[in-house]
Amino acid sequence: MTDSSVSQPNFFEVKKGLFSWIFSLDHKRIGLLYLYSVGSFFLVGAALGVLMRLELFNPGADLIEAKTYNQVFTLHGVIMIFLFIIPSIPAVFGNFFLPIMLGTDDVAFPRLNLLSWWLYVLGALFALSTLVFGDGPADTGWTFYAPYSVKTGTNVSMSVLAAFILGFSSILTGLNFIVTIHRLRAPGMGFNQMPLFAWALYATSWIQLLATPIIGITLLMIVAERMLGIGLFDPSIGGDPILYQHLFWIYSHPAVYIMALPAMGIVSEIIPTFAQRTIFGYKAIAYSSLAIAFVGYFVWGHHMFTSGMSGPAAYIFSILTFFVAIPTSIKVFNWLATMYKGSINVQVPLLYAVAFIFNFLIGGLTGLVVGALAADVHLHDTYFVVGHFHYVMFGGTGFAFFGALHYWYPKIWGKMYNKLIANIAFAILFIGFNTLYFPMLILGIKGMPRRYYDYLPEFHTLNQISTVGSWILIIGLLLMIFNLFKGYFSKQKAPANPWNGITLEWQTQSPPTLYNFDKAPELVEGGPYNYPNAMKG
Amino acid sequence: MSNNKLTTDHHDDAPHITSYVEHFGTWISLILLTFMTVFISVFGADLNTLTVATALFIASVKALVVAYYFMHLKYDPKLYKIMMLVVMALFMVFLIMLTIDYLTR
Amino acid sequence: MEHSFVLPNSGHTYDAKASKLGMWLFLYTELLLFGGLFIVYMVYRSLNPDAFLMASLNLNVWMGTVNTVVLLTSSMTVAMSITAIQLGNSKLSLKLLLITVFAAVVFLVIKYFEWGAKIEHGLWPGMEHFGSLSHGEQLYFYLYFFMTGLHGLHVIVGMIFIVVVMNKIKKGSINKDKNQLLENSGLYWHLVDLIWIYLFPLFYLIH
Amino acid sequence: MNASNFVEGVDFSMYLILSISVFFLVGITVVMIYFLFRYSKKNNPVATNITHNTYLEVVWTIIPTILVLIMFWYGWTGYKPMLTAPDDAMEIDAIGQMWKWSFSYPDGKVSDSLVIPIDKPVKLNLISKDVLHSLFIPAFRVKQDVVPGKDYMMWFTGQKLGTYDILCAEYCGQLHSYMLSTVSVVEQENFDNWLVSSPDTSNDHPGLTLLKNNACLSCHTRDGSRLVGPSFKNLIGRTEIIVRDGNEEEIVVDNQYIINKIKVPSSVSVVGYPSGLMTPYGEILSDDDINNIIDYISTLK
Ligand code: HEA
Ligand code: HEA
Ligand code: HEC
Ligand code: CUA
Ligand SMILES: [Cu+2]
Repeated sequence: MTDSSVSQPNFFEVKKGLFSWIFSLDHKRIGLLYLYSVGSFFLVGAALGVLMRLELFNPGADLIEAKTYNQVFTLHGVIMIFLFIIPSIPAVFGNFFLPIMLGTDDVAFPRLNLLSWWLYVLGALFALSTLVFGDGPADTGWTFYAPYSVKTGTNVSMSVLAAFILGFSSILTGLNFIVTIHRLRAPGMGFNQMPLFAWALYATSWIQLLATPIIGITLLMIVAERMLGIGLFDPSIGGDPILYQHLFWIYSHPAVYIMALPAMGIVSEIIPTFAQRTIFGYKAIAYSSLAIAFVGYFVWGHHMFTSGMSGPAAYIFSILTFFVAIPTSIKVFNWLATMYKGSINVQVPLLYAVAFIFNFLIGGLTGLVVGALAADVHLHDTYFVVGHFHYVMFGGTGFAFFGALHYWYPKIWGKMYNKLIANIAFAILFIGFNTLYFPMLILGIKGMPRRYYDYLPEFHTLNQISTVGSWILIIGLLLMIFNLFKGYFSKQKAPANPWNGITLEWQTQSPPTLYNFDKAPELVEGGPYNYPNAMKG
Repeated sequence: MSNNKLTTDHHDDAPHITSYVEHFGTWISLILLTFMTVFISVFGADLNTLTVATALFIASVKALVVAYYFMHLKYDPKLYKIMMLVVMALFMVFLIMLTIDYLTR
Repeated sequence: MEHSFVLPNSGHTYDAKASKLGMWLFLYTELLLFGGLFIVYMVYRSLNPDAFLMASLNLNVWMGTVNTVVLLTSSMTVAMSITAIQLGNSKLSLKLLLITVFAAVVFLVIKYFEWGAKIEHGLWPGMEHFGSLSHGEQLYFYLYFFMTGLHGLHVIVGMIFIVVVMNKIKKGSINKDKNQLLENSGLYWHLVDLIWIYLFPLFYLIH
Repeated sequence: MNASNFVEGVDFSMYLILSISVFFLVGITVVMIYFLFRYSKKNNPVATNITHNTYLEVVWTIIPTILVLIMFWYGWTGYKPMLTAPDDAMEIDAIGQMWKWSFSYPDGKVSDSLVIPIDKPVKLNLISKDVLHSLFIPAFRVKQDVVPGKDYMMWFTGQKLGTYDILCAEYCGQLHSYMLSTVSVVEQENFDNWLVSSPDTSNDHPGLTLLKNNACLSCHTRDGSRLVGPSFKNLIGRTEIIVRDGNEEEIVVDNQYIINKIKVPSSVSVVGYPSGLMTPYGEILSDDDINNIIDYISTLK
């Protein structure tokens, strides 16, 4: 449907008022609820990140105390992982667009969907309550390694319970998506006619479903030890702290693919739309998501190469780690091939997608470095790892998130942002990002350990460059946010399909109506990206 | 209502109704297995390390019976069996990887 | 719902199959939740085989056996209650569910006495006698309390689930044609049983 | 000459993968940017739908597979020798505790920093008294977690004279970033001399020496400021609120209280401080030692 017919009230207009939002069963509203909450927590987490950078500008104690610093990076990690990046793309854009892209009017369990959001809010309250209650936020690192997490006096139990609750929120979202994909595809849309974003979410959801409970129970064991004295990881009675690490990473490694796969799904949407041609290797991209999800379960040990795990186990984890890189590289090459002989319309969303590929390459390739046993012995728990994961998480998923925001912005709000400012913001963001994190890779190679409040003088210059990068990043980010807000208040309406996309969300009006479609959506013949205006290849 | 739904994953729509007798039979076999495992453990102590294996084996048979008959897996579409299999396989691989670590420390 | 136009694949219409699929998926997470504990159990038992054996002697095999039988029976009665409702016999279905809930209570009461006996013997973490146990035995009891405790919690949740379902049967909103919720409560209850099937040999039958 | 015998293996695997990475990064980026211009809307108004190309896809699956196998191989070969120490290695206990390293030599010498003879394999038995630590010598490219309750080891041969940093690489609490030490690689004869030299018995109070050697001062200050635990200044005679057996009570600190606190810290906890952080010292400090400590603390007014 385009706006040619009499347009129905859109989902913003049907009902108004706070309660019509926070108790809404509409997947689009829930998606936006997630957007606002996830976005706010991102800013909180980011501010904490900048605070750390300021402290690290010079060696020695300047701004905050050692203990505070430790609490800051823990809270930063917890917020960024559990409150920002894991829910980011699936819960925001997955909620909003999965049903529309499948040609249906909601997810399979709308009420469960709302419950997920409420659980998310509850978990967030738990996490932030540590600022006020007890002896302050946990100071353990987001990994909560035993036995320190059991011994410290800070409010670990609350943070851990928060992660537990957030885990269940994430599980329920995943469950909802799997059922939605199995049951609610438009008539005629087989699995192989689904948009790749849906495929990515499908693989992601399975990870959420099958990995998250393991960390749930592990964190409960930490709570039990702190509150009831049930010391399952207590070394003084023969408990094994390394077992804790195993259980933690059995979840937390697959979790990094919860963060990465949806981002890859976004990129797989953006590139064909702006290249105006079909995606190259649809099946390879779709199935490699499943392959990554599957193999990703069996590589957790690469976080523990120096923990005292046995040699043979280390070899096996190392080689499996390398195998996950292969489906990932297949995706990268497919995206590249999709640009080949396209008719490329260079717009902001595409720039974010291209930046995603660049940053993710750095992140992924540094991942290979730490995946090698010998190199990891030197690089483990240094800033190299910090650089690696910010490149994949922020440079990858974060940039994909921003890209999705710019891509679907006109669809969600029916408005358009200022493209020039968006381009400038992008450029600043990109430069700032790389100035911030590239020095960390070098710092790591030089041997600066992470979670260090203070450092040796030889690391000074690089830390300063990095901190300066964070300032540039702030400017870019604020400009981007400002521009998006401004666009929202502009009077001009955006067309229903500004990018000439052909997946189903571009067939409805912008913003969509309450039930998404008022006429059965028409599937594109020959696959979801078969652009009718392109030549046959 | 529900027949509007897409049924790509499921073929037959008429639900299978398990008879009371079948449930009762299932129960009998489960009880027998329970007594068997208790018997082996209490009186068959000389099996030594094998007791763990037999106990777990019997438990797995019981679990299978519960899943297949009580939980209706036997009459469910293939998808459910595949999913169950994948979940179990996943868990087994976790165990195997951990065993590798602990046995070779 | 004032759809001017209803999609054939709407998420707002009742869909028993979706509901069943959703329930199964939830059961998988539950399985893996306990799976984490089974992993811990496996590791510690393989590190302390003798201590686990010693500690398990404190458990009463007969109570465990009785509880196993109780749970298995209750599993049968929920399964039968589904058959009953599918055949249109809500009354019988309700009766069978009542037996199930009753069995659940029996299970919990027996568990209560078992735990009580342990605590009386000073086997609760932090008690004096507990401190004199060997390390492996302490680990065993930590696991025992944690796992059976969590399982007990699931029994309670399952009971509540079934009671809710019974209410709906009474009101008629669960009936011959629309009974997926009952089936789901049954699935949940079987899961509780399934986990116990493993807990029982792992804690009671080490010899 | 490299600083240690592991530098070569580690650096080779690291730089090999980094070079392959740079190759792919640059290559892919250049191609991507080229495509953006060459196939822009202006230069290529009509796109071509190419759905796949089996030949190409096989190629770009196989090449990375081969490459990662090579990466794995060199990672492994660089790592494998770290697992088994040679039999003739000199054994030293490396003890990590919040937030101090100490090294205990076979004939009883204990030192805050590590001194080793050049070209001689050294095996460190890693012991943790409280939580996880990780002994990291960047120059040697070695790192191994120190896990309480487990006896792990690490080994290496120092091959170049000099002094290098030892860092703690596993987060271990408040002063993790100050848990530093050094390793000095010296000539064999210097090492022998150092080993027999008695630690410079300065005119420190013996109690103070004990406090320093047992890392008490990483949690307790002598000047009244707060660190992790209460300061030792004015400790004796101070009125405090403590928790004993779950009940709060007000006490006046006396010698008996301190002895008890040092031996079984978990028996009482001071309100306002994290309980459970301090480890028992009953088996490490003799009664004489404790008396010396108390004697010294009583001078802190
Ligand atoms: C979005 C999140 C994300 C993603 C996608 C990844 C992806 C990968 N990660 Fe990362 N990782 C983290 C988040 C992520 N990681 C986090 C948060 C941590 C730290 C946690 C903590 O301790 O706090 C971490 C830590 C971490 C470690 C532990 C380091 C240590 O602590 O010592 C390792 C070790 O192997 C690792 C490896 C990898 C690998 C091999 C990949 C691969 O999947 C990457 C694959 C991608 C590519 C390889 C690029 C594309 C390929 C090509 C263009 C083709 C050319 C390629 C070849 C020649 C093969 N990661
Ligand atoms: C998605 C995940 C994510 C993201 C986006 C970020 C973003 C940032 N992180 Fe991240 N970081 C983690 C996840 C993430 N981090 C994790 C998991 C850890 C490990 C924790 C642990 O060790 O346990 C970590 C650890 C970590 C460290 C290492 C700490 C240590 O080991 O000692 C550092 C140090 O510099 C750092 C810095 C930053 C910075 C500067 C940003 C910035 O890029 C943030 C970008 C934002 C801005 C530039 C500002 C935005 C604008 C505003 C906020 C408005 C201005 C505000 C006011 C005026 C109040 N992070
Ligand atoms: C890892 C940190 C840490 C180390 C190392 C440590 N302590 Fe403590 N200590 C604490 C903390 C925290 C408290 C207060 C909380 C409590 O009661 O446990 C404390 C309390 C005390 C008290 C009681 C103080 C009071 O005000 O009542 C004494 C005495 C003491 N420590 C002595 C020592 C001695 C002697 C050593 C070394 C041999 C030592 N501590 C090492 C953390 C430490
Ligand atoms: Cu010791 Cu960090
Ligand atoms: Cu990982």
